Amino acid sequence: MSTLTILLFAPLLSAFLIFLITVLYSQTKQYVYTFLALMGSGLSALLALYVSYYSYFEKQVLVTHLFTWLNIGDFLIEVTLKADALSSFMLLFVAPVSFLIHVYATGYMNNDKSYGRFFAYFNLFVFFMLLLVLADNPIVMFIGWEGVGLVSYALIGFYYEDVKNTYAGNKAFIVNRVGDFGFLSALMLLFLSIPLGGFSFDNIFLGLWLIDSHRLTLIAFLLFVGAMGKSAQIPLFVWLPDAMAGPTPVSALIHAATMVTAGVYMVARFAPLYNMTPDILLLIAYVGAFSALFAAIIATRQYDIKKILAYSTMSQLGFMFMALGVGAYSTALFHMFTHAFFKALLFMAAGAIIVAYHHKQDIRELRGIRASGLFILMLIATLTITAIPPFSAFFSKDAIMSALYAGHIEIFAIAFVTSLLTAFYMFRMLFVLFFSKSEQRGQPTRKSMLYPMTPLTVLCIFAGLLNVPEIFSGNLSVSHWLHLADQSFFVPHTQEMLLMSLNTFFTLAVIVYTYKKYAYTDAIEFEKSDGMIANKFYIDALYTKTVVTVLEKLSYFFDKKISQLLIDGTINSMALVYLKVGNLFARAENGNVRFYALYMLIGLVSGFVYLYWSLRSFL
Amino acid sequence: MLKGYMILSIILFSIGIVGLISRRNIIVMYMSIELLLNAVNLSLIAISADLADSSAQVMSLIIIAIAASEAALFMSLFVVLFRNRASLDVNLFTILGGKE
Amino acid sequence: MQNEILFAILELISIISSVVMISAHRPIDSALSFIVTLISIAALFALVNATFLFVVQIIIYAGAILSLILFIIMFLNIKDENLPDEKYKNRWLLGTSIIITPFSLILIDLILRSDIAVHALRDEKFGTIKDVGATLFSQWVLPFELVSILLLVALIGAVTLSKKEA
Amino acid sequence: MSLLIFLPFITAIFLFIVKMPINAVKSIYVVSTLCVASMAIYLYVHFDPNASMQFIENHSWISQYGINYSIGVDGVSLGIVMMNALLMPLIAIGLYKQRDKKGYWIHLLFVQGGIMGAALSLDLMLFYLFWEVMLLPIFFMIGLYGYGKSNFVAIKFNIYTIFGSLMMLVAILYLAVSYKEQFGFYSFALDDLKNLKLTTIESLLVFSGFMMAFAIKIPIFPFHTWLSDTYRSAPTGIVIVMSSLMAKLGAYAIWRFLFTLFDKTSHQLAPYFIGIGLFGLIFFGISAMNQTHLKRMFALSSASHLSLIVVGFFVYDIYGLVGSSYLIISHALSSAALFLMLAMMYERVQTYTIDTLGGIAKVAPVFALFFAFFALSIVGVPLTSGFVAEVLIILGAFEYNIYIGFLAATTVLIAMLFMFKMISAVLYGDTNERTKNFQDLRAHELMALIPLALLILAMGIFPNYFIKNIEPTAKTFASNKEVSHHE
Repeated sequence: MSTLTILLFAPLLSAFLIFLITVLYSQTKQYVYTFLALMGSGLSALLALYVSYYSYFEKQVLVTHLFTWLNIGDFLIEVTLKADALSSFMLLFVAPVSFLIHVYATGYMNNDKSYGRFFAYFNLFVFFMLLLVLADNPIVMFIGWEGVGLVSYALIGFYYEDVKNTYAGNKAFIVNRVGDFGFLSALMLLFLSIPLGGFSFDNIFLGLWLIDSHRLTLIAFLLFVGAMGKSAQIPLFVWLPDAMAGPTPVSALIHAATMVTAGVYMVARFAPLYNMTPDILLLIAYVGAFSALFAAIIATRQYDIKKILAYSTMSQLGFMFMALGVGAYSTALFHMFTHAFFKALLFMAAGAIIVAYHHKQDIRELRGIRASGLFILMLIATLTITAIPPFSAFFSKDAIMSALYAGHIEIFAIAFVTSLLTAFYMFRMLFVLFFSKSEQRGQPTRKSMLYPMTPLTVLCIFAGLLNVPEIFSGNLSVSHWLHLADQSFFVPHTQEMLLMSLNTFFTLAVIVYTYKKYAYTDAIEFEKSDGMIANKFYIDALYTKTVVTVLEKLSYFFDKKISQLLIDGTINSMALVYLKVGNLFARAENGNVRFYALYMLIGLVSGFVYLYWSLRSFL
Repeated sequence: MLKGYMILSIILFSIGIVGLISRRNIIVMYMSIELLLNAVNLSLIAISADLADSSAQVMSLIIIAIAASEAALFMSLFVVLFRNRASLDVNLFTILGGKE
Repeated sequence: MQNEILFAILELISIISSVVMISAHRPIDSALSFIVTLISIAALFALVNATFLFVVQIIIYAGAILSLILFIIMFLNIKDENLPDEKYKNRWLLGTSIIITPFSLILIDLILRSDIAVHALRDEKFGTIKDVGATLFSQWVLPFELVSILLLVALIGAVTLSKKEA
Repeated sequence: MSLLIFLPFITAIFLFIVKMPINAVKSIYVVSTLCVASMAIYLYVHFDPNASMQFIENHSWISQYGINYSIGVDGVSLGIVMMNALLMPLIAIGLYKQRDKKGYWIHLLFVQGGIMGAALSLDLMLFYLFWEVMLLPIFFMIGLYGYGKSNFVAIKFNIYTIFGSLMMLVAILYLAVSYKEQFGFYSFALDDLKNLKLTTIESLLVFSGFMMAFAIKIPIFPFHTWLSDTYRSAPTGIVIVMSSLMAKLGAYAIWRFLFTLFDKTSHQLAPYFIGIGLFGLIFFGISAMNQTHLKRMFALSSASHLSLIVVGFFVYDIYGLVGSSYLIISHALSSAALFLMLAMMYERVQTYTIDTLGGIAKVAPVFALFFAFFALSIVGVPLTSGFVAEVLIILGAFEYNIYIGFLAATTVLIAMLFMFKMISAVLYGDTNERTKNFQDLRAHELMALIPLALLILAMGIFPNYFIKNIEPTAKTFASNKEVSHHE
């Protein structure tokens, strides 16, 4: 049993055991589940730390070959786990954050009647996520990719007594599958295009230069469609806000820290391919930019605490895609890294508030809560997301900004506006929640929910140190470790300093403005909850109109009109004609012997005439 | 003259068939049948005279006997049918059609 | 020549009377005209010296059967409302005649084309009772006996049928 | 081998003659089908993937017309044989408490024998015979034990299929007669008829004759209108047989007979059938969206997948062939399981209408789990066998033509359109009057479902083990293609 095998299968095993116990003995005590769930994710978290340590310092690649999945024709798919730098980097935050959220969830889900089921899904999710990360070839990666989507579907609809939740799950899965459609098509095309046998990432990148450039562009585009679906970018973002129907730990883990970033990971994984298709890279940058801006605008008019966070996730993912789009892969990954921490922390804090205040989620109803511990956590996370130095996201976001500045100034402008908007809506939420004349008191937060937040807070503050840019006499250690096919940008140090200061200054200005507007005022009450922005620019309605309604009409048309009316109608009317003809003949057989004699006579006479005609030559 | 006999026989036979098929009155139908038999008899006799062979005459004799027995049956049929339906219309007797 | 004229007259009579027979509305009319047909046919028999058959035709057909029919018609006391309402009788007759015409024409044509001769062969004995009887009881014994059985069966059948509520 | 075919017949006749209580009938049914299953497993274990046709048996039968009893198995038919042998006992185990009519089980045995015979026979006449033997019990079962307008439906079904079969019979006879003209003696054996030289028009016509029978049976567009009515009215056993075995047999026959006999014609016509298949895939999938009757919905969903199978076959390369064969097996498993579960559900709530259900997951979590699992396996999520098959077919389609590939890839979207909505409506939500006393799965029902679930998972996780039995056969066909392309 190699390290990677245990790392991968520990969560699966615990998921399976929990599942078995849930099915067999419904009276099991809760601590059994807790123990199993934490064992599974904890073990893989520990091993993940070990693996990334190994990779970072020893510069070694761990490989484990499990079995041959498929070998038919040239299509050889080996299930091989491979922890290269990129995978190790992903492991570094995926597994530990998962573990922390597991711990948090034991508090959040305490005494829930589906406690066991929840952790079975949760561990299963970790398994699929690790499979996605560790996969050595795109097909296995796709299995993990679909698997996380599936578990996400199950978890969004976790409270299935309300059918609406399951519809949100359906929406998530279906939209994701639209992306998967692109992903799968891209993989198939890619396989057929590369001349070498085998389908591992190494093989693919070796054969890339042989592929026709049009074909390559198409493949790159389709891959990006997959990423769009998973990472909630325009136009496939509609599922993410609805996905908040799941329990908050789910939102924290799946829809903030890990799964949604899989798209970014995938694009980074295919970096050599994307470097050969600059058009698609530009497209990615623009899609990311518009998604970020779009989400940020919508977030300014949201009132559901989780939805605000969901849109901010989408916006941050947009930042990552911008970075990817200009070829700054490791920068994007680094932002993903920090994002995992602060977004998980935000969600956890939000979850704690929700639990403490009787499952209210509307910030207008939650005004003026008093919870100093949570406030500090929230504040740190919010400062991080707005990229105030020296919090970690400052480093990651600043790297993105300078890359954009060096590459595409118009995208930089969008990103700049977006980051100001981010500050606005995040602090709007914070001020409305905590700075109010009214006062609310909730139940105290459980310890098991608070403890996991602490390390995350620490990471929020200090994780930036891992990739300090040159300008602060750092050495970009993460970027060097990842060793991706980054494109290089050069921005003079003076300009960069200027950028940073400007950025920080404007952000602080926005925070002050927000404070004036929302703290200790009722401005939030006067905002209108209709109009373009609050209704998400009617995108949902548009999709309903164009896709759903059309499909339903089409379904009706196919089934009722074509199948039943046209084809069945034709066949039935054929049968009817037979029946009619049969009736006609039956009428002739009316039981009246006279008529029978007439028929006989007619037959006789015609026979006679025929004979006479044909034999006339003999006469 | 033989040809004349044959032609007459044919004409009578045709008339008999026309009567048999066209009429709904069962008594007329019966008489049409008798006409058919007579037409045949006529041709038989003509041929027998032509060949000077009396076998054909015997044959027509037998036909006449059969006609007689037929007559007996028909008469009783008339009685029964008329008693049941009070009509001589054959269209009323369409049990063969199976529609009742 | 005399025979030919007689034949023509009888021919006409039989055809006309049979046409009347099939087209008359009331059965009594048809029956009466049928008697005329039968008698003219009997006369035609006589014309070719089939004297025995002539007698038999007169006695059995015109005498027995036709009187039986008349008797039945009167016995049943058929009124006009008992008769079938034959609205399309004439059409039917016309239609059927048209259908049958080719049949008759073809047969007549064939007869006319055929080479059956008109022998004037006259055997004195021909057609007498003795002659017919000799043939009947020498070559045709079995059919004769069978016909007798048939008559018996018909007799019993007639009785059974007309029995009330058999 | 022959025992595989005739044991069901013998048992059926035995059950028919001997009077016994219904439980004994069921037990004998189970024992007999389990015997068949174990023989089939024996066959599978001793199957040599690299040999082409094996376990061949040959007996002369009607020798003056060259009709022989000749059977054999290769990688193509192995799947159908295995499915037939495995599903039949599971039907009885799953429905043990239902269906107290002796005739039901006797008919099922007949169907099993017929399908087995049709899948194994290498003689066209024999094939036709078994093909018909399989149909008649189905006709009777729909009429006798069906729901709704079962008589009408039974006759509709029968007319459809008999029409197809007659076309096939004519085609078979034509082949035999032209064989006599060319070689001097009659033969119905597949191997002999392969050598037949036919003109283009002739082979086109004969091909259409065969295809008509298969197309109706599968069914592909536009011969599908018998399908949803029949599925709705037919009793469960027959629905399982039809969707899991009979339809698959039609697809199998395309490979076995059409590709063997009319290699060239198949290639010429392949684009049309791929088109029809793709159209059917989308058409049926979209049609299923608005269905309110569960069985109808699954009927259309089956049709959608079967269209995909047809596409896979006519794409005619190794990926498509293997993928389609794999989909035949995996879809047989999933749909059999789903229809079994539908029957169990019907027993409990007496309805198939989606709107009247809901909240089953709350009262019967195990049922919900299995139901969702099988539904997802139809959608083809990874780790289930359907995923492997779909990937291969899509790969084959892409190799054939990139646009065809895209259309075939829509299969990952099509099934979801209705499946997820259905799952939400049936399993989730709150309970209502009908479903609040929904009883969870009983032991014998679990016994029937667990093997299916395990098999689906095993085939999804370790596909290579199963595929290596199909691959060599597919390879020979796919390499034929190379040859005929170069000609």
